[in-house]
Amino acid sequence: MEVLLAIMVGTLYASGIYMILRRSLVKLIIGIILLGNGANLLIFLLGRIAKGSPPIIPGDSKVFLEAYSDPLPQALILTAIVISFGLQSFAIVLVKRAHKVLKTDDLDEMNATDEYS
Amino acid sequence: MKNRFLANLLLTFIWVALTGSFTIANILFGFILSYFVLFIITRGSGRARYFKLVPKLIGFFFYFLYQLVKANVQVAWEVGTPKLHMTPGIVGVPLDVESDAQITLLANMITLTPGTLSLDVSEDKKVLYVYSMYITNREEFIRDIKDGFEKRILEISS
Amino acid sequence: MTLDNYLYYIILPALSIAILLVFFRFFKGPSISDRVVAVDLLVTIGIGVIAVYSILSHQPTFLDIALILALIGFLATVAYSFYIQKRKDRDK
Amino acid sequence: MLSAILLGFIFSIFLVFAGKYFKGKLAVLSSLVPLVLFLYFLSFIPQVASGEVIRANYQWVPSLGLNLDFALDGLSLLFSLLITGIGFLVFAYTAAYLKGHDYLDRFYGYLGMFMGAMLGLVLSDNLLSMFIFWELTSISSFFLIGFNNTSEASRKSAVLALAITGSGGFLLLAGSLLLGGVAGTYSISEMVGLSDSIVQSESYLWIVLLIFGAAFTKSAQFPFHFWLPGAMKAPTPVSTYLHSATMVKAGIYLLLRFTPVLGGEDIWNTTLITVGGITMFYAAVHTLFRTDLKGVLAYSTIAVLGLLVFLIGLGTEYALTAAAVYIIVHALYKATLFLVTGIIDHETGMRDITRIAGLRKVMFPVAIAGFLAALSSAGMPPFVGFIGKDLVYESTLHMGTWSIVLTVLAIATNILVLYAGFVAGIKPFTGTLPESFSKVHLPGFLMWLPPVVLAVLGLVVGLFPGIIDGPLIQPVVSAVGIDSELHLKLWHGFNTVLGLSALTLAVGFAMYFLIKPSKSKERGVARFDFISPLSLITSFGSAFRTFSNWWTRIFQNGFLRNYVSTIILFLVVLVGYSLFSDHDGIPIDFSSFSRMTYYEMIIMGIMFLAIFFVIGARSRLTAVVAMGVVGYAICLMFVIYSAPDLAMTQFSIDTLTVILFVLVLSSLPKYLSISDYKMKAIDGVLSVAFGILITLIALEVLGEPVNKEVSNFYADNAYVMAKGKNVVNVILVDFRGVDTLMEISVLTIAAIGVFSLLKLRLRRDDRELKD
Amino acid sequence: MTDTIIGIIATLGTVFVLLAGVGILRMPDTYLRMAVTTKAATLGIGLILVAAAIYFNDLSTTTRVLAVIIFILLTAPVGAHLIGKASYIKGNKLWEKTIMDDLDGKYRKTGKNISLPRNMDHDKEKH
Amino acid sequence: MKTIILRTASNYMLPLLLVFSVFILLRGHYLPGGGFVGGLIASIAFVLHAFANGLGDTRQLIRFHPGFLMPAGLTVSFLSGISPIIFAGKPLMTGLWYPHHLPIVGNLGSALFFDIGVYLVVLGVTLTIIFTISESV
Amino acid sequence: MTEQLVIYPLITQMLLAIVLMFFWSRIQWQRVVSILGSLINLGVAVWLFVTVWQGGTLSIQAGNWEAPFGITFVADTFSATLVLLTSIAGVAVSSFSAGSVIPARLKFGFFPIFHFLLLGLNGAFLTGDIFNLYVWFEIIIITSFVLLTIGGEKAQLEGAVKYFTLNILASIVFLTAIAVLYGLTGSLNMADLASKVAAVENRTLVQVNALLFLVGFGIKSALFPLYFWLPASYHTPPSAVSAIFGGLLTKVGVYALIRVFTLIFEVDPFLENVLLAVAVLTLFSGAVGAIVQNNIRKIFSYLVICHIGYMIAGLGMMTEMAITGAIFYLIHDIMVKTNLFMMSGVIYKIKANHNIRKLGDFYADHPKLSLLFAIPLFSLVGIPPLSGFWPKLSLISEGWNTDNFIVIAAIIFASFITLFVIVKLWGEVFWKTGEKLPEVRNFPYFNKLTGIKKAQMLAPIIFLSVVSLYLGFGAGNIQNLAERIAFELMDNQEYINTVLSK
Ligand code: NA
Ligand code: NA
Repeated sequence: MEVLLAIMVGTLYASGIYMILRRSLVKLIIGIILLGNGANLLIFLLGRIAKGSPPIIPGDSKVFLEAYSDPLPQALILTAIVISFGLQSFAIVLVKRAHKVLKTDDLDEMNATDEYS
Repeated sequence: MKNRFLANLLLTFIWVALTGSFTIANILFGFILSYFVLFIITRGSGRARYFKLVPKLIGFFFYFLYQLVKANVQVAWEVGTPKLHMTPGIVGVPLDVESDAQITLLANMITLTPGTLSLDVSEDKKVLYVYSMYITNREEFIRDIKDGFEKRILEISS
Repeated sequence: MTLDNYLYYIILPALSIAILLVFFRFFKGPSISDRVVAVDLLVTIGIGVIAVYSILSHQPTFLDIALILALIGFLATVAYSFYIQKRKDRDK
Repeated sequence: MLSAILLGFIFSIFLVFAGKYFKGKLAVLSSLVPLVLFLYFLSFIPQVASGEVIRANYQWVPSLGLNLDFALDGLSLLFSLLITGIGFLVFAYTAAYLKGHDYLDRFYGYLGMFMGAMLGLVLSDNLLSMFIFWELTSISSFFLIGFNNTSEASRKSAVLALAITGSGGFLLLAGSLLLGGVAGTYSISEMVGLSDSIVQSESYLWIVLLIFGAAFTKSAQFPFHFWLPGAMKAPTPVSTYLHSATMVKAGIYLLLRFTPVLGGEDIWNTTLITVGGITMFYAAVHTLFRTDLKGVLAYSTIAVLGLLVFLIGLGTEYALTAAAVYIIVHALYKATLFLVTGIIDHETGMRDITRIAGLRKVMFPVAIAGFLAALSSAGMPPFVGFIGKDLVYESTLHMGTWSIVLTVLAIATNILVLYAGFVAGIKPFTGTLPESFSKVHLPGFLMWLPPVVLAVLGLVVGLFPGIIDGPLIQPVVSAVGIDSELHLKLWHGFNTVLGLSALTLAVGFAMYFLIKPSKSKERGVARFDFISPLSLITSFGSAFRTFSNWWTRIFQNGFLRNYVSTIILFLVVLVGYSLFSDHDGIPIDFSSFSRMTYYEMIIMGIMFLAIFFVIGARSRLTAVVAMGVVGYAICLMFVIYSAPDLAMTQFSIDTLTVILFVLVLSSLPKYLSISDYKMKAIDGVLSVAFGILITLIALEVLGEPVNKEVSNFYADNAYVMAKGKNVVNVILVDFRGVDTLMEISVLTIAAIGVFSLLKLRLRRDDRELKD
Repeated sequence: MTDTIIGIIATLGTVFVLLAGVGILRMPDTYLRMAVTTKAATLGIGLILVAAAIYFNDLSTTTRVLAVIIFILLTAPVGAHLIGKASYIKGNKLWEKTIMDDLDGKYRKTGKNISLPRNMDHDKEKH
Repeated sequence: MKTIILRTASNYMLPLLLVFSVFILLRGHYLPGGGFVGGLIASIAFVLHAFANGLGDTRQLIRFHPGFLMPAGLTVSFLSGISPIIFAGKPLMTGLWYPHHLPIVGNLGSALFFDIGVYLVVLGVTLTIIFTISESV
Repeated sequence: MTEQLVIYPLITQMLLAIVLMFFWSRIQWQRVVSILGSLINLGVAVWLFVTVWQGGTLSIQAGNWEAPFGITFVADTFSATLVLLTSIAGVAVSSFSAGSVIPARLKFGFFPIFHFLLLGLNGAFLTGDIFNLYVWFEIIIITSFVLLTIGGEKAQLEGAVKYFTLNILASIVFLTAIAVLYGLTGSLNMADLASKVAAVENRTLVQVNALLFLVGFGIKSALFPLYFWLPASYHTPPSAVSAIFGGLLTKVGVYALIRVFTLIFEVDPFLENVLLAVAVLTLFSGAVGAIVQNNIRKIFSYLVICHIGYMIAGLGMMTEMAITGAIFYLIHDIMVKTNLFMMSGVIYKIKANHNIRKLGDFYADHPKLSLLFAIPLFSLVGIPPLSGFWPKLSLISEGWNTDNFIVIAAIIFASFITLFVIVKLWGEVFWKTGEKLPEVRNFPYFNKLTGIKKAQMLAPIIFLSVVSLYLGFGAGNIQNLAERIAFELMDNQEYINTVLSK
């Protein structure tokens, strides 16, 4: 299974970068989201995956009696997801503003700040 | 009516606490038990409405289930057979129900049964536009709805 | 045949097929509404899959996710239809 | 001794604050500063002459080996006296020369700073502290050259001078550090003892080349000489002080200082002789074609600097003695000539030699000074210049096989230097006074006395060479590492040298009378400017600028996609190389992986398809909806792989993102698909390579052993210690609560950002950045 | 016994879900797809959830299952209504065999692009 | 969107979702949920309300600017994070626990307040972002 | 409980940020609170620094969970120094912002965000946990996004799009690196990772992981060829923002690189070559870029890039002395670059222009200011004995000792170009007779400002200039400090023992 998941992660990374390279503001954001998902899944995968054993101590017991999946990557990803949400919201608004002020969606036309003044 | 319902719930809770068993069956049993107890101890028409309502509600529920299953089967046949037999259309159903809640309930009931779909309510809340897969006759379709869901909604909510 | 096996070999595959069918509609479109309907249906079937999976793994915890799916998936649909109503015919 | 050096700096810092009040009399009084120092150094002559080295040590950055170690030996003393002595005259002269100038305080400030730096340079026994002072002289020179800062020519010259001497400074730094590393010490006196091992070390060549680089740039040797004529843009006192008497001699000082450490090797001597020889001849010839008085003097200064390097290169007892003498000679007469030129400039407002004449009639004392200095520069007996020139010929003649060539070179140079001296010191005063100069008059004594003093000193020293021989020259020569029995004499009897001197004078006089400076000649030689080092360096400069432009454009080209591709390419190449280079394959342990189930495959399959759908979507909303599907698939994956909290969060966030998109989408532009197929293909290859790399890394990591120490701790203690059963939540609010606290801070900041981005509408007045 | 009941209920639910899947694929227009499918799934999923509730047979699970079902019943029809209305406004074509359309002209009088508030805040826009 | 169906439904769902969000918040220490998801659900409740009734109504409902919830929530989390420094001389984020077991909540400790802070911040953030965006479309 | 001291700088900044949020639109209060708070924070930082200097490394375990299980905060000399520098820059920029940032921006959260940024920086310097470092980095980038875009002018937005994308990319790479690290070791505590990474048998993967960190932090540090976001954006926001960016943002990347490559990963020959090549090209590209610019802030931006090369060169050579040089340069650079961007802000307030071709007359009109500005300018060049000079001693001599001649050449080249560029700038801006610049309507010209505003802008420049002068003339002390830091970094046992309380 891990093989498939690893390929999935690679696909997310590849498609994320590909979308970022597409010159379009909207695609840029989509690319960033895809990349973020890829990174989260990578943490998840490399923390090793396990099926059907959520890291929740059951019922009345005080410790795990059976196998449990690693909770730490999950906590990390949670943090990462939330942070990316903050960044994405900002990005979406930034793109909206940039489009409105700069009047273009073509990133190739946004090169005035790299011009010499 | 609200008091009755609350009393009913309270009694249920007491029952559950007494028996100490928090299973769904026990709670259901407690509810029915206390309902009957309340039914027995209550007199007067004003207070009796709660006890008329509950059976209607249950009736409504089963009517809805019936419609749901019936329509699902109808759709199953439609989907499962190679040919398409639909005669779809959008019909404006004049409304007798008035409050927003009633309209919403009616519209949702109609939508929830497969094959029909509430598209919109007119600005003056007098007409409900319903999309349906099988319309042979506008009046018949309207009557179905008015005698079916709308009548029952009016019963339970007024 | 135990319940687990039944769920695993019959029910879950059937749901999977349903998902594939719906996904195919998502692919085909053709209108954005069709896709939204498809996604909405996907989420709904997802709830079912989660329910079956929670039985299979004996973890009622997963049902909580179903709860969230039911609540929040709706909001996405609201948002889509909000957008469809709002936007101009730029998109085609 | 530190206070002696610091005095100059303190003086200039004082001026920063008291500048407003610094006018007239005070300026004159300020010349007491160098005077006091001069007398102070003078007092050391007996001790130094007896071979003593006076030392003073102060700690600064001991761990770097950098301490303020000062040592006063013959060489330092000679330079210290020049710096303070000429400094005194220049300070006094300036008070009159720049009288009433708005920025007199600044000027004195820079002068004071320069003097301090120069003293520090010649007194340092620590290589690094010497470097520090070296750089400070360049900087103060920069400010002085650029003193007339509204003139573009001044600014350009200042920048050019600093660029050349500054780069030399960096070479000195590198050389010093290398030398210090090889020697194990930065103490110059200690290095003398380690000379043998330094010379034999592998780094010797590097050291010598770097030190040469420093010395040649500072002392304006060919081909780095061109900054010096430019530096003449500075007010004349500066030219006198820095660009003739002292600062340009710092390179000479450096070479002399390191002769006992690095000298004696072929590479040392040959290079110095060659460079010095070329410089002196090249510059001397140039004096023929100048009509600006300061230009003439500048080139003749370069010629003398070349001569000094040449002499150090010869490295014999004679040559080094000659060098020591020539330093004094040159300081005396060239300073005089500059001061004289300054007076002419100041009074007539011009320096064009073709138009200035007859000034003796209006400024006789100045004419005397010019005349005396010119004769000294010509090497006429009994001027000190004669002694110097004698020693030069003496040393070239003793050079065996090469002696003829070297002597001829020396003679030619001396002839031309003579010519230059005459042009600058005599020509302005002879002939008839033009009508336009009728109102020209002798300036105040503050201006004419310093040149006269210097010129007379040249005569006095020539007559009585003993004044400098024992007290100054011998200690210099011994400081340079030579036990000399040679004594200065005016008269050596009739010998070859005298003949050569006579020849020099004769030809020189002839040239002076036959060849007149003229504009046409100047223009004529200007036609060859394009091959001059200056124009070469200038065109190299502009070529470099073009290159810089190109290089900067290549990378900072304004296209975000290029930035991203470059970064990813860098990553892929680097990581790919590392991953593939080390062993024959990438070990992936497939056996450790779990079994694939159909439902996982279906979820993955849907996710793959949805991703491709996102990529290929033609409409924004379709892409967003497809993104939603990708998110929901991930959510399902989290369910399957036992991460309910993640599933919930992923789902909620995904939905919220969709809502955000939907809210802004209608105000967003069309969904562009602009790239052509070629771009798509290139980007596709790069992206896929990146994706494959990540996949391979992931698979390889999965084959590694697992360490679950930390997560087991969480699992074991979640309830027992932290009283929670949802371990993920316990981690979030307890074990790693700090992460969460910061995560909600990130959210808050993002929200503020969104708020200000959308709500803050600057008024039209504020539209352009005002803060 | 319980297992059998669970099996039967789950099977029923799955059948409905499958029907929805086939329906959404087969139906010729957006409205038909919605009408046929969206809520067929509701019934199906409801049944599957009931099966889960029976399986776990404890209060907290059952309440949760009930909550899910209630949520679905509450939200699904509203969602369908919204998409349906949106599709109609957007101008999704009705299937050619549609026999009547009482809504015809209701929205399109104002032109092709129905004028809708640009702002979610439509109440505010009035004043 | 002008539809009474959505409006009515949303009016019923708002309290339901809010209660549900608090439920998710409180049980987070034991079962999936917690301040983050809780806050999201709460904000979704308001967003839904805003979709159906317009932003003005929702603003009236909340009365104060949702942005205020951000510093408020941060304060709660921050204080519960540094309370061990102030009250117990222990490092920040050290759990402080009320010794007795409480219904629903379970163990009452600083972690719960921390999670409440998270809830408030998430609610404030989401509402601020969404309200701001829809106001400026 | 001296260990508590480690997080006091964080607590003060967070408190400030929250309090300032409550003062949302009362900008006069915000100014006062921010400056006073920054001063208090400086006091705390000094206290921390002195304590660490005297008593050695401190560490505290958040949540009282012993390392490596909780999140550790560590203040070794390196961290304490950087926190101190951040606080110094913080005080300066806080005051400068109070004086220079227009009210419209202040009303939209400038100060709270600014203190969040300082919080992020301090957190990044103090944390001993690699994932926590990621979180601090995120605080830093989100605050920098907001500060970069606040006001939303055209250039700001355009720069921000690039800045945003590339910094997000850096975060993703960083996160990827953390994933691999966790997958290999199962730990996140940096002290713990030191031994765990060393124990990993698959060295290829360790190297790959190190390279991922290099690229992730390299983007943040603006190394070649990863620096593109910097010249595209640093000249677009208000000067106060540029100041804190120019001084500290890239440096936190450098800090992370140094930390990670001294504590967690060892620099093998391949990495060494990569680092050195990158350093050389960074020095080169930054220098070459600075030559061709005319906008003051763009010149400084390229010099920011260029000078990062020194530090990376020091890291690449990986000897104690080279690290010493890198650290000294880091200290110097933070102070000077912050000051220079503030300086450019004052020039802008006076002339309403950033173009050196158009500027001029500064020396004639403002001699005292010119003299003041000369201090950071020539410190940057490293005119001895000013601060920029000292680290080059260590770097060049280590270059000789390790036979890295190209590195020496690059260092000298970069120093030379810096000299040239600054001298040119001096000539153009200070010496030249400038163009008559058109009066900008309603521009808050410097001389129209109140005395307090002027003081708020100039005081920090004087303050930082004095600090840089101290760095130069008191180089002995700074060198000692840098040496101690380098020693602690190279011999990380004290760090590890303190954290893991062995
Ligand atoms: Na339906
Ligand atoms: Na229906």
